Amino acid sequence: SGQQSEPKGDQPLKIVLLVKSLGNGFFEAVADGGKEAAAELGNVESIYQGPSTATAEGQIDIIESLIAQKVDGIAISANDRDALIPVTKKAMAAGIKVISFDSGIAPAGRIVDLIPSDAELIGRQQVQLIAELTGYKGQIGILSATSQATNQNLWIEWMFEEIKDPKYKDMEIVEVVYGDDAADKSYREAVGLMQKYPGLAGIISPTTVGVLAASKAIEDEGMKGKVQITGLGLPSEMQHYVENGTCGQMALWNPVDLGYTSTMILEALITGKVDGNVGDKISVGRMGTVTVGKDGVSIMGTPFVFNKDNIATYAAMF
Amino acid sequence: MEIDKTLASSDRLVDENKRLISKIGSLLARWEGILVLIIIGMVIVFSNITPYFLDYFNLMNATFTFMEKAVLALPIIFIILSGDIDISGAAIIALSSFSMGFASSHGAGTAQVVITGLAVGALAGAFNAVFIINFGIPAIAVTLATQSFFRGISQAILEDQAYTHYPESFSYFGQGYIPGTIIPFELIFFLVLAGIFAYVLHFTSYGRKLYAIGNSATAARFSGVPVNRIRFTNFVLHGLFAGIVAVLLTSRIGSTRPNIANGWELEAITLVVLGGVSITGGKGSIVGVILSIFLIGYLKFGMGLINLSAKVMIITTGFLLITAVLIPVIIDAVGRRNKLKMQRRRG
Amino acid sequence: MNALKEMLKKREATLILLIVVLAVAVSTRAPGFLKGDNISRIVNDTSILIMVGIGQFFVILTGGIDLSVGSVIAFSGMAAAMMNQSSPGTPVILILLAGMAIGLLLGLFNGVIVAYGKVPPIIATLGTMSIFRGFTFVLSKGQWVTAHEMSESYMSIPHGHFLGLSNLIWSAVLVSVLLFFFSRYTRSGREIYAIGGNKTAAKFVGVSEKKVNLIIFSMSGLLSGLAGVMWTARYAAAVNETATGFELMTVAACVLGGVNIAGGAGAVPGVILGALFLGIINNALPVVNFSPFYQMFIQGFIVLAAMFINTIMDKRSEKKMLKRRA
Amino acid sequence: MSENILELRGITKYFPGIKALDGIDLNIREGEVHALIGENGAGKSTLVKILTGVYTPTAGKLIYDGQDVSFRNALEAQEMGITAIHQEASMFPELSVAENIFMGHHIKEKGALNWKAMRHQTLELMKKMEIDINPDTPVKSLGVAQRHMVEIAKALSIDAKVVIMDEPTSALTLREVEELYTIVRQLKKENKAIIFISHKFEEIQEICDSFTVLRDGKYIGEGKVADTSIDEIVTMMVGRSLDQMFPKKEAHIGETVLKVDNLTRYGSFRDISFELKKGEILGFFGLVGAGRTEVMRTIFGIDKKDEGTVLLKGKELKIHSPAQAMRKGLAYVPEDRQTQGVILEQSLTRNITLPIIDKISKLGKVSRKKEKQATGTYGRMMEIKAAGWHVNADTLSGGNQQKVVLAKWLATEPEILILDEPTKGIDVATKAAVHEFVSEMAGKGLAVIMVSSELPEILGMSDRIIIMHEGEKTGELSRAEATSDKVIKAATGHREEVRS
Ligand SMILES: Nc1ncnc2c1ncn2[C@@H]1O[C@H](COP(=O)(O)OP(=O)(O)OP(=O)(O)O)[C@@H](O)[C@H]1O
Ligand SMILES: Nc1ncnc2c1ncn2[C@@H]1O[C@H](COP(=O)(O)OP(=O)(O)OP(=O)(O)O)[C@@H](O)[C@H]1O
Ligand SMILES: [Mg+2]
Ligand SMILES: [Mg+2]
Repeated sequence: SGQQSEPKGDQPLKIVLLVKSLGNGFFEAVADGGKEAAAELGNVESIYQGPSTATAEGQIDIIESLIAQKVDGIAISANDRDALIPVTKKAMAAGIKVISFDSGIAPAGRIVDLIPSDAELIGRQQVQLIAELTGYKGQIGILSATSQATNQNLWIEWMFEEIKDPKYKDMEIVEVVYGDDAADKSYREAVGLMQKYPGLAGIISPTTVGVLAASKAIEDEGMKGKVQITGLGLPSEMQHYVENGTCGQMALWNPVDLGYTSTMILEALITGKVDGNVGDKISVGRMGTVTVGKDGVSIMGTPFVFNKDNIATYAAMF
Repeated sequence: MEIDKTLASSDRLVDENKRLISKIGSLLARWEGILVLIIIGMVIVFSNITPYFLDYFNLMNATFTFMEKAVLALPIIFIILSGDIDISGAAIIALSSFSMGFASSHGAGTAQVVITGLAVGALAGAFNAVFIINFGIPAIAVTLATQSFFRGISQAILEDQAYTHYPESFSYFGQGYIPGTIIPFELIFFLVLAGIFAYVLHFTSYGRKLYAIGNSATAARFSGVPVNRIRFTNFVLHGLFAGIVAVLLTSRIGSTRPNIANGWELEAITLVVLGGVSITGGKGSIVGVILSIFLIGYLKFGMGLINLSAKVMIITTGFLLITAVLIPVIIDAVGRRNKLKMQRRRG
Repeated sequence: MNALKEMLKKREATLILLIVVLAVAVSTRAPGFLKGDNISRIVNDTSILIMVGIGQFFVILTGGIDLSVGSVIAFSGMAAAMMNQSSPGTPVILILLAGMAIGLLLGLFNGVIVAYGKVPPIIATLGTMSIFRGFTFVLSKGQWVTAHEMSESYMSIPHGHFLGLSNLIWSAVLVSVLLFFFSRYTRSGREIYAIGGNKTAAKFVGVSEKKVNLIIFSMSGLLSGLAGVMWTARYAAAVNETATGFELMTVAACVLGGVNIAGGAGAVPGVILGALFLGIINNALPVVNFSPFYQMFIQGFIVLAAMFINTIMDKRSEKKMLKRRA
Repeated sequence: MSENILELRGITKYFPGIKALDGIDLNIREGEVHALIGENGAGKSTLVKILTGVYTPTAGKLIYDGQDVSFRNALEAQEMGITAIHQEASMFPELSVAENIFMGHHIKEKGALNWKAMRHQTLELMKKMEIDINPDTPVKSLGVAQRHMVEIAKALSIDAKVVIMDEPTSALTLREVEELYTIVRQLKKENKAIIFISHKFEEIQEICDSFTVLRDGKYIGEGKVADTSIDEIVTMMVGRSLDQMFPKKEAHIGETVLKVDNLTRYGSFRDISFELKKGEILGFFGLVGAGRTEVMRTIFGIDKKDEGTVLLKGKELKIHSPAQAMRKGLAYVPEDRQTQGVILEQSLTRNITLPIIDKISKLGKVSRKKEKQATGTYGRMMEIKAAGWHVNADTLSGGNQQKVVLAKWLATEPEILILDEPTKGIDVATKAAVHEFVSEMAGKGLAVIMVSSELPEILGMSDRIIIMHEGEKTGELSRAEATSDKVIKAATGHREEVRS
């Protein structure tokens, strides 16, 4: 099945942003970034796609139809780093450029993996953020997304690494729980953490659903000020809790930039400006350049920290 | 006299027309007729919108996206036809895929891996059957619980890890093509299975017994039909087929995680009821289900081709499900009324 | 003597016993689980399940099923939250009523399809489950409504207290009492039992199946609408995935509560107990020291075991009844 | 002569493909019991359903109390004062007796249902009918006869002017039948109009004043019961006269094929012993609830026995399912045709061939030819009245459904045939045909057990009679010794007066 994409004259390049699932503010913002890049590039049609529930199988089905309609490039935030490999390989064999972003695919299944930030940077930063909030002491719980979420799991590993540093000697991570990215379960798990560890000082929730639900749980349980919360959250969703002090600070990279950069990288790959080999420097518009590192991993930057002072500005954007 | 004759003949003409209409009507009133019509409509629409739809390669390749659900639908036909239900299919797939990954990571070859998957699937089906038939707990209740139970086992052991190493040749089942063609193995495999199911259901005594049980389990039992044995067999068959699906799916995606095939049980059940199998048992045909499988499969594929959002897709399938049931009801009602009218006129 | 009452008592007694055993077992691993404030927290958390579960109960009583409740919750919750967002000044009671009205309409839609279209409930609601969920996406344009976009008064709908209990608990109590009364002391309530017990016989005494179907689905929709508003206000977030899979929870609550899945038998108190049983599991799993990876397995296991025990006890009491008669 | 309370003029009812009623006229007077007579499928039950608003007529007029009326549903008919005991079981098994009686017309007080009042009234009704049932008992735990009494109570709980009874006695014991007669006479005294449907002429002669005969959905004629002989009525019904009701052939009784020793099932029956010989018709008599059905179910492998043995041709019969019983040459025609006998939603062909489906299959594949053959042979033997072999059983009248059940069991070509109330609800002509047929089969060496609650049938057909009372065998009589007195005595528990 060696289908090659024929040159298409002045047809716009079809570049797809395939996200974990629809109906999530983070990815809607990613889509905006894609559109921005497309407008800037001119010859690109940006397509936003995702299954209605976050499953690898749903993404695979969509990729099959993308292969059939001979799109030019796909950027994927993967629900499963392994399960997508056979189909993305098939896509690449059909001449489609495939990269992953946000939540990666294992190296065999894509050319470049654009990670918003280094897993190490994210993990370490989360611990620093909570330490600043709790005054470098106390028990910390982690509320993650699903137990299968690879990016979260990687970050959490780094959190455990970071906390070994002597400056955190009065802190310990007591437990990792999973809210499955569902509001009610995340809420319940957050309450559970507070019940189980009456002396709990803080919660890290490196997922937008989780940090939101945990903030609400802290507020409802009357633990505002006693239990700190940080994590990765969307400013527009977290504005309330950041402004009222429940969540002192939290971080996130800019999803608009993520969509923008992914689209830029794909355009460069499709038009043959670069091949995506290790060491390649790809110029990505207003974001400057991205360097392809080991295993095709490219890093966008350090997560941005939001607090009371700056959140309103960003809430208007994403 | 003359006038009378013409009247009579025109009357006959009207009758002929009516008969033709009622013939079309009765074809439409048959579920399969409706499905065929919808499929034709779908093909016309899609082939006008996008050049990629009526493309032999694409049509073949698209089947990868729905053949596994189609295979899972086959035993569900038997289960629903005999008045039962099973919503643990996807969970059995997870458990069975997990056990295959386990076997493979302990050095099993392709044959052993496959046998492991099928055996675990069949065992899980038997587990359901024991609770449903031997202990008499309603099927929906049992499979609701085992849905968490089966998937829970694989999650408890596998945690956040995945099995990603399978023997080289294992990938053929879910990714391979019939040698020398671009026809996916999965497609042919499904068609063969569907043929066997159709034969069993419509031509054998086993099929007769299934219908009898679905219509009246008591009367069937009094007539010497081994009701419980057949129901038991159905659940084991369902487990076994979930195991087969696990083989195909695991092979296609080359890895196993506990959340594999999430939500597939409802999709497979949807295919079966859309295919005209009465949810209360005793009514339905394989042909209808095969049509609904290809209808839903290609509909989703076609909507994907024109990049319709997933939200439009779920709304469309929802409406399709309801209208497909509504149309025959309406036609039937109209048909009945006409028939009665004609009867009354004839006296 | 009073065989039915005796049996009911038995079934509910079994369930109460199971609940006690479960709660005690949990509290050995998580001290403080049985403390007053935690119990009220569990009840609070289970209130939504109780309300929607009772709606589901009436549908199951006729031999049907409503798979669309989760989607109705999502849609009406989203609609209510967006109303609050666009005009924060609107009195929340109006929004609450609007949410319920939306739920009612969606439920009525189900009811019409079932009653007039003669579509089996499982198919009709399997269809609308997708449709309503899809419309939620369309309505929200994929965005969420979160805390800062909600007014304080909106978020306090479930939290406000009265006589020491939250509004959420009060609404569950109110719904339970009203619908218990409805099921027991109104003609329509009994007609629902009649349809589930024997459709032909119901027809012979003039019970309209159409009317009953319209009532039960509207009611289920109304309760889901109420639950939707409560849900989004409680978690201060209206998202598109709200209550995904919740329909199966409500069915499980009914089945555990001794409701005959084929229709005709069951009672409101059983459903409440069934919901509480599930609520305890949901609240216990995060606080007992099991690996989170075991949660799903344990949940499945406990529910299976409870159903098993329930069935065995039922069979035994039935056998006794037969023996006594002989 | 009293007024016509209810008149039908030209009532016609179509079902798709069938004209069930064709211009029926009917005159029902107050204070009179009017019998509706006709063969199976004549249209009696359909007429009842029209009168009670369950069906709407295709054409024709209903005149009630001098006024034209039409009912849109059962409630409207009820409110006008028409109530019925339907032929089909119409109970809510999970609900209490009181509720079953008041469903559709619950007693209300201040907007809420008044359970106390309903319970109270139920007790009153029960007292009036001289039966002892607790109003709170769920109906599912009642016996068949008791259920039937509840159905009757339900009809009486409505203060109706017209009471319709569609085969009300088919599941009642002698005592309860007497009770019913008393009730009917009482109703008559209260100047109510009663429509009474039955296939038993003794009953009609006992209780009815006038009658109307239907045949094939058409009105044939009416008259006074006192002025008309049974033969005349039968001739109106069937269009010819019948020679003999119980055409018993000379029996050639052979060796013992079935020997039952001390068979016991706790809670159902105790220590039942008997022998069945080749060519013999062994009658089982008892009042409804005597436990005969349960003995048969146990022998046929539907229920488990607790003690005792069953020997088939000298070898112990160990079976756990009907399938095994069939393989050993047994056949059982169950008493409840609606749920146990026919599959209502399947064609006659499929119904008749279900027990022999494996026999007419080769390597699992059903032979269409053999299927047709079997259906044709046995279906025709029973003279089933239907639009074709392909129609579903639910379009047949009750009696014709019973014939389908008989046909399907004959198709198994058994050595031992157990018939449980084989002619329940069957009209005279068919009954005679069934009797003739059974007796002929016995003549060819078939061993037959016939459970029946109809004394004439038992006396007329049996070579030997076993009588049961409350789960015990209370008598065994040969054809020669059996008299109705002796049999009834044993059936009511007077064991000592019968030597066994
Ligand atoms: N729902 C129906 N659909 C089609 N045909 C029907 C239906 N109900 C009854 N019939 C037909 O109408 C005719 C009259 O049936 P009905 O039940 O009134 O007979 P019946 O006189 O009560 O007989 P029986 O003595 O056996 O009870 C029969 O031919 C029957 O097959
Ligand atoms: N459908 C049923 N559900 C529950 N119990 C039943 C049912 N039918 C019968 N029984 C019970 O079985 C016992 C006997 O049944 P039934 O009244 O039919 O008499 P029987 O055993 O058939 O005896 P016979 O054949 O002599 O009339 C009774 O005690 C009755 O309560
Ligand atoms: Mg009748
Ligand atoms: Mg009997």
